[in-house]
Amino acid sequence: MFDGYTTSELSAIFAMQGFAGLSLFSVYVLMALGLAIIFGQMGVINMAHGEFMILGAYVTYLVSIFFAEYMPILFGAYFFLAMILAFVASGLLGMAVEWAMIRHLYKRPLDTLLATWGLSLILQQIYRSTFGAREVGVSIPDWMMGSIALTDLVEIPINGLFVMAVTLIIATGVGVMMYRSLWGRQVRAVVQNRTMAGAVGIDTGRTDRLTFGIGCGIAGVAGSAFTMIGSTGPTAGQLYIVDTFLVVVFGGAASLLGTIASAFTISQTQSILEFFLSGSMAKVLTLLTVVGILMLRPQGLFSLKLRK
Amino acid sequence: MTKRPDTETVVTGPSRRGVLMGATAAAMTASLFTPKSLRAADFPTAEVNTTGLAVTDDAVTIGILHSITGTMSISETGSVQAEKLAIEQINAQGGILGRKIEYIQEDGASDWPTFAEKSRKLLVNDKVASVMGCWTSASRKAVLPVFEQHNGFLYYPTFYEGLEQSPNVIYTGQEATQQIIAGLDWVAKEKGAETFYLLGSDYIWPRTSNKIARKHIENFLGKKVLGEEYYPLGHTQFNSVINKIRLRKPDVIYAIVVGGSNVAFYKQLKAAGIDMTEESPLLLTISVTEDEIRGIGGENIEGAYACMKYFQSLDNENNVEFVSAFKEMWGEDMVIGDVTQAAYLGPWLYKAAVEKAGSFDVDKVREASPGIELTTAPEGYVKVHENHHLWSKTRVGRAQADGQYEVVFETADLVEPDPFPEGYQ
Amino acid sequence: MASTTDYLLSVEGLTVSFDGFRAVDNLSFYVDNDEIRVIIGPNGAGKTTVLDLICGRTRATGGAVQFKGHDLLKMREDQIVHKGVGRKFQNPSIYDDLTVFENLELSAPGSYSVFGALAFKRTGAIIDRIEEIAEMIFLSDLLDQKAALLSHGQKQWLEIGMLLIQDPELLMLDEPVAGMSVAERKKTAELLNTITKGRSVLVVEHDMKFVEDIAHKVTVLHQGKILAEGSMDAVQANPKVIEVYLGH
Amino acid sequence: MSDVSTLGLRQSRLFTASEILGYLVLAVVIFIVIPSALDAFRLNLFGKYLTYAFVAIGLVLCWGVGGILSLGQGVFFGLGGYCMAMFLKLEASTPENTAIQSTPGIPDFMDWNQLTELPWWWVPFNSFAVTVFAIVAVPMVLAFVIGLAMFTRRVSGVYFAIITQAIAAIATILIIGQQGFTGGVNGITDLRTLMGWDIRPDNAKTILYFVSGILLFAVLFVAHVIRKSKAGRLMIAIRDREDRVRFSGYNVANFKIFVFCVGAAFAAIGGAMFTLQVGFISPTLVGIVPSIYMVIFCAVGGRSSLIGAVYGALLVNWAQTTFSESFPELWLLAMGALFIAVVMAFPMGLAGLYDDYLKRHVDRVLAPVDRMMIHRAARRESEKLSATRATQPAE
Repeated sequence: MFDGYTTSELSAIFAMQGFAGLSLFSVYVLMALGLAIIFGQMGVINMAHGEFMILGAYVTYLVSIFFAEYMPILFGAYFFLAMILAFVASGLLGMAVEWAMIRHLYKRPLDTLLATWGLSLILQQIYRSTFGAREVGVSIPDWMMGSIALTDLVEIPINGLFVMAVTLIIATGVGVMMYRSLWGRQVRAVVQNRTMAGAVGIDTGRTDRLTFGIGCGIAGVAGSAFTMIGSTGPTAGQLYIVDTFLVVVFGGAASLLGTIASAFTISQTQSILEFFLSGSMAKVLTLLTVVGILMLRPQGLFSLKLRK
Repeated sequence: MTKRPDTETVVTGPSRRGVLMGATAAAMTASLFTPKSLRAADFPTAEVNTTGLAVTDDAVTIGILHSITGTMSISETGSVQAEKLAIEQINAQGGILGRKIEYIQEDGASDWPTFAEKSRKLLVNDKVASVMGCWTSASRKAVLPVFEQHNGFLYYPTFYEGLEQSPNVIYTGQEATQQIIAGLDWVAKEKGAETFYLLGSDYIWPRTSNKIARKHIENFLGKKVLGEEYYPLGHTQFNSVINKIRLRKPDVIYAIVVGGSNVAFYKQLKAAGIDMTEESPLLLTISVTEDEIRGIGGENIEGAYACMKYFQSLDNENNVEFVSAFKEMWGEDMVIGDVTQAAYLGPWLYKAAVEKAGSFDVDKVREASPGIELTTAPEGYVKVHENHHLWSKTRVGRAQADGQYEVVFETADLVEPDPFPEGYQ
Repeated sequence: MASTTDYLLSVEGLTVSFDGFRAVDNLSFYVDNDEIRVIIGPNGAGKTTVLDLICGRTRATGGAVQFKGHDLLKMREDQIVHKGVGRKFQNPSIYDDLTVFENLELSAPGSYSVFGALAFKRTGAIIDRIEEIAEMIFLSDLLDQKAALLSHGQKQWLEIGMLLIQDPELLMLDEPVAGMSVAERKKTAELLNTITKGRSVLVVEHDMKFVEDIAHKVTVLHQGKILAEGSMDAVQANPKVIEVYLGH
Repeated sequence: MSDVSTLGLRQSRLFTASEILGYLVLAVVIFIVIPSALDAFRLNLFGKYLTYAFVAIGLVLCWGVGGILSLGQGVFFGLGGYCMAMFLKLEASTPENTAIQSTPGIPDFMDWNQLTELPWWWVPFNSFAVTVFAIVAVPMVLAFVIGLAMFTRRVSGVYFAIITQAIAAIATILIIGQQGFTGGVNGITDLRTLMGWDIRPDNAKTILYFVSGILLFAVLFVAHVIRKSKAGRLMIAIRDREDRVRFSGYNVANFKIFVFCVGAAFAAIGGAMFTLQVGFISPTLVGIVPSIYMVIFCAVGGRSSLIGAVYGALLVNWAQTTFSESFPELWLLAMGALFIAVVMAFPMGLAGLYDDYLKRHVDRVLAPVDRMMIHRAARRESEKLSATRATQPAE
């Protein structure tokens, strides 16, 4: 397995694969955080999650064009504004969708799957009609596309670091909001006992809308970040949806920490396997492992053992 | 056969004037200014259409069958646009045998059974005289039995893996050897490449192409392949393979990554500090046209080499006209890739074949097709081979930051299509 | 060892913890043949959890539960049922989409396997048995009614009927009169008195009046542990019990 | 205690008058209306739609009746299709037809992938009997293994749905990745004859349409019998109150495994017919997207109605074809709106519409017929039932 590599190469392998795993980890966390809120906390199976991400990517694209056109001097910094706008756009769309559709379906979680699937078809077509069927190229500021050479062999991509930083900020932000803010308390109250939460004066409808909106908004930020590493097209969102659900489910749907731990486990497994096997087989093995573990531990990696 | 003396096998392409007049004046242009137009009255419908195709005294209906929804619509949109442009130009010149081309467009929806369904609809229900369509090999394989059963005629635009030669298909793109061999020879000779790393999306075209590439590298060039890898279609994380490449230090990365994966691959390659302009390693691809670069971003792929038969930057009169007509019809920001150009050839080749045969009957068109020449093709002179593929040149282009290729090499002669290459099986 | 087999049900050292919280803590008690045992205790004392542990709904962390010499902790729910343990839930747990008749039919013993159920045909004996039970639970006239349409009390009776038709040796009832009107409660007490003949019953109940009516012996739980055990009078006089119930 | 004559009324009837009417109408639609109204091409399309109805019927049992939502039915549909395709491909790959290959006599895609002999697990598919057996058995074995692993571990609801979705993803990647054995992303194409009978001409497609129709009714009958048996009632009970069923002494997992296997077998039969109708099979039938569509057929039909499932499959597919032919650029909007509308406004689908608006009238008309049937059956059953009575009537 390690034939033909020198020791220094081996250590470089591990360093770089470790970093590759970490970038994959950040990607998974970004994809999954929004869904962990929507699916884990609200029980809504949002099949249009990928399309909310792509909305964020398109917003980033528009902002990049705007900056290139009108404020070329500030182009290096457009990304930060783009991420905020992506959050706002996806979040607002999410709240609208919650109001029009999702709130009527809380008692039928499996039906949310079908309805949001319909929504995803509609969004894809809207993107296609608006931006064209082709992928759009989002130009990334130069400073973000370079890399830092640590040694001859080990180079760390800056956009990887950037994605990691974004992930860290958002994950911390969500954690703080969830466990420290009034909204977080309200969300958790509504999740645990909707009737009682309503009875003690929480506007459950508003809380739901806000929660769904924030979940979608985070998806938008993820989409914005992914323009650095992936493609932006009408159907690109579908690439992410299965992996995203698996990460959330594997982590134990109700636990944010679980989501992060599961993203870590899956990404490291995949990136290690990818190095020694071909890409396709690595993917198959990773998925099989996850499914296998889920069969042994259906409640996911991190879930409270609850009194029924 | 009712072959008229004035029907030549060499057909003029779009007249410059017709193009400049634009789409709106097309019909008028055709009748007034195009000297070579044939009059339908000279070709009575009963004679030129003996098999009940959708051909009337003043129109012939053909089908356009591509994915305009689903993942493949990213790639196939360009083909649809090129075909529509060609149809419009042909109509402006008076159509085929004096008949205007009308088309029925169907959506294959990136789903192979849907392609089969729609092709059957076009052939059986609409009785279209021919079909411009398909992009992926899978969609072509799905419709092939339908075309053979109902004796339809398909113009297929994509470069593909070869290993096929259907009497009901004209392959206007390159089969694998046409695209691969000259490029590898060039990179070995001009760039002194000794070692190669083969990489691709996981399906038949990249695998077959890499098989041919490997045979050529090892058996004919006597060089070395350091690794060969495939990733699922739609895969977006390439850091691991980039690490492997970095460790193996090949002279050439031979990449056949397609679709959305493409964008991820090149962005990550760039971000990982592999600067393709330094050419160590050098990247050679057969799957990135100008169309794909739009998604990837020119700055992310600058310095990579692509091996195609057509680049938008080709400097010849035909191409300049074609590019400006395309942009006029579809917008200034459009780019044109290899397959788009090949799709553009379809209607023109069909026109030539029908007029050579003097009939729309599929059997006669088929018989007339080999030997058809187009001097007006944007890629330059092409000719239909006995095996239904095109003779065409192979070119190597170097990607520029503006998303265009600079042509750095082209074969001196047309390369013979060889869908079943000996020694590469 | 002798003690564990003499009783119909013996619970020894039963413990379960949820993420470190011990809902039931080293609990031991014994139920005799034909005994009606009531478990009482304040909210959160672990009463329902004890029933869940015995019938296999929750997995114990430690201890032993012996029923007629079988180790119940090692069995699945359906196997425990086959040994003769029946369980009624706190909220009426019936099949809303099926008729009363079908509810009872599905609860009747026999044809437990998939292919048995596929090949099952109603016999006169089963129809008679169902009608007999329906009579006992006051639902004779409603046999063809969808269960969803029953009143809350009727649903409770239906579930009791579904247990009766199983004919278990140990019947476990979780708050059988909760949410019932006074009249319904009286009828239920009568019902329980007739059906408990010839079997042991383990009841979790809050309604002290009702407990007094039926209990042979009372076990008081508090924070997962036994606080007191004995006759109703003795327990009511127990200062620790008074402290727990009235102390705060 | 009831007297002998009412005893018969208690016997569960396999068919009510309105159910018989429902099946008769469906039979008229499938065997008379559609074939006489459509040309060969459209009929062939409906033949393809019918194959999806098999999956939808299986989903009614799994999901509508049993509460198990599988987003991986495409895997079973595909397995059935692939088994059939393997047989047809071997038949098409005679040494004469494949003389151009380096290894004549093996399927073309194997030759392209440098295989020089048939893999051992392809060999049994030379036999039609083995193939027919495998079409049903292979998916059932897979369903059994998945079911055993999941249901005994009590994976249910959304979790089960997402895991089956992952399995669909795995299956697609595997099929595409192992293209030397499976034909890869192209699938197994260019199938010509079934035991010498050319499946490509229009009249063959018409015959296949009727074969599909007949098989569909066979499958409907099996599903109906299951639905009406005690096992069927238990599935509903499990869907609504899984715990209660356990505490009535049933091993719930076994029933779920059973119904999941039945659903898989139905899907596989549909898949095999699909291969025959369309002439090829490909991984696009296996993945997540087709699997979700299959659930949508079932939802549009009314998730717990067997007949509804058939109409649902026909309607959604017909709508898709029609929309996409009329508005090739915008048909997705219409489909998306249709799905949302069904979920939001008609959660019980076509069957729900029928229940709300038509059922009353139909029942009123049929009431005398039904009474007659009941009494006739009651008289017959009473004799038998009183013989099985444990005690003599009290009087």
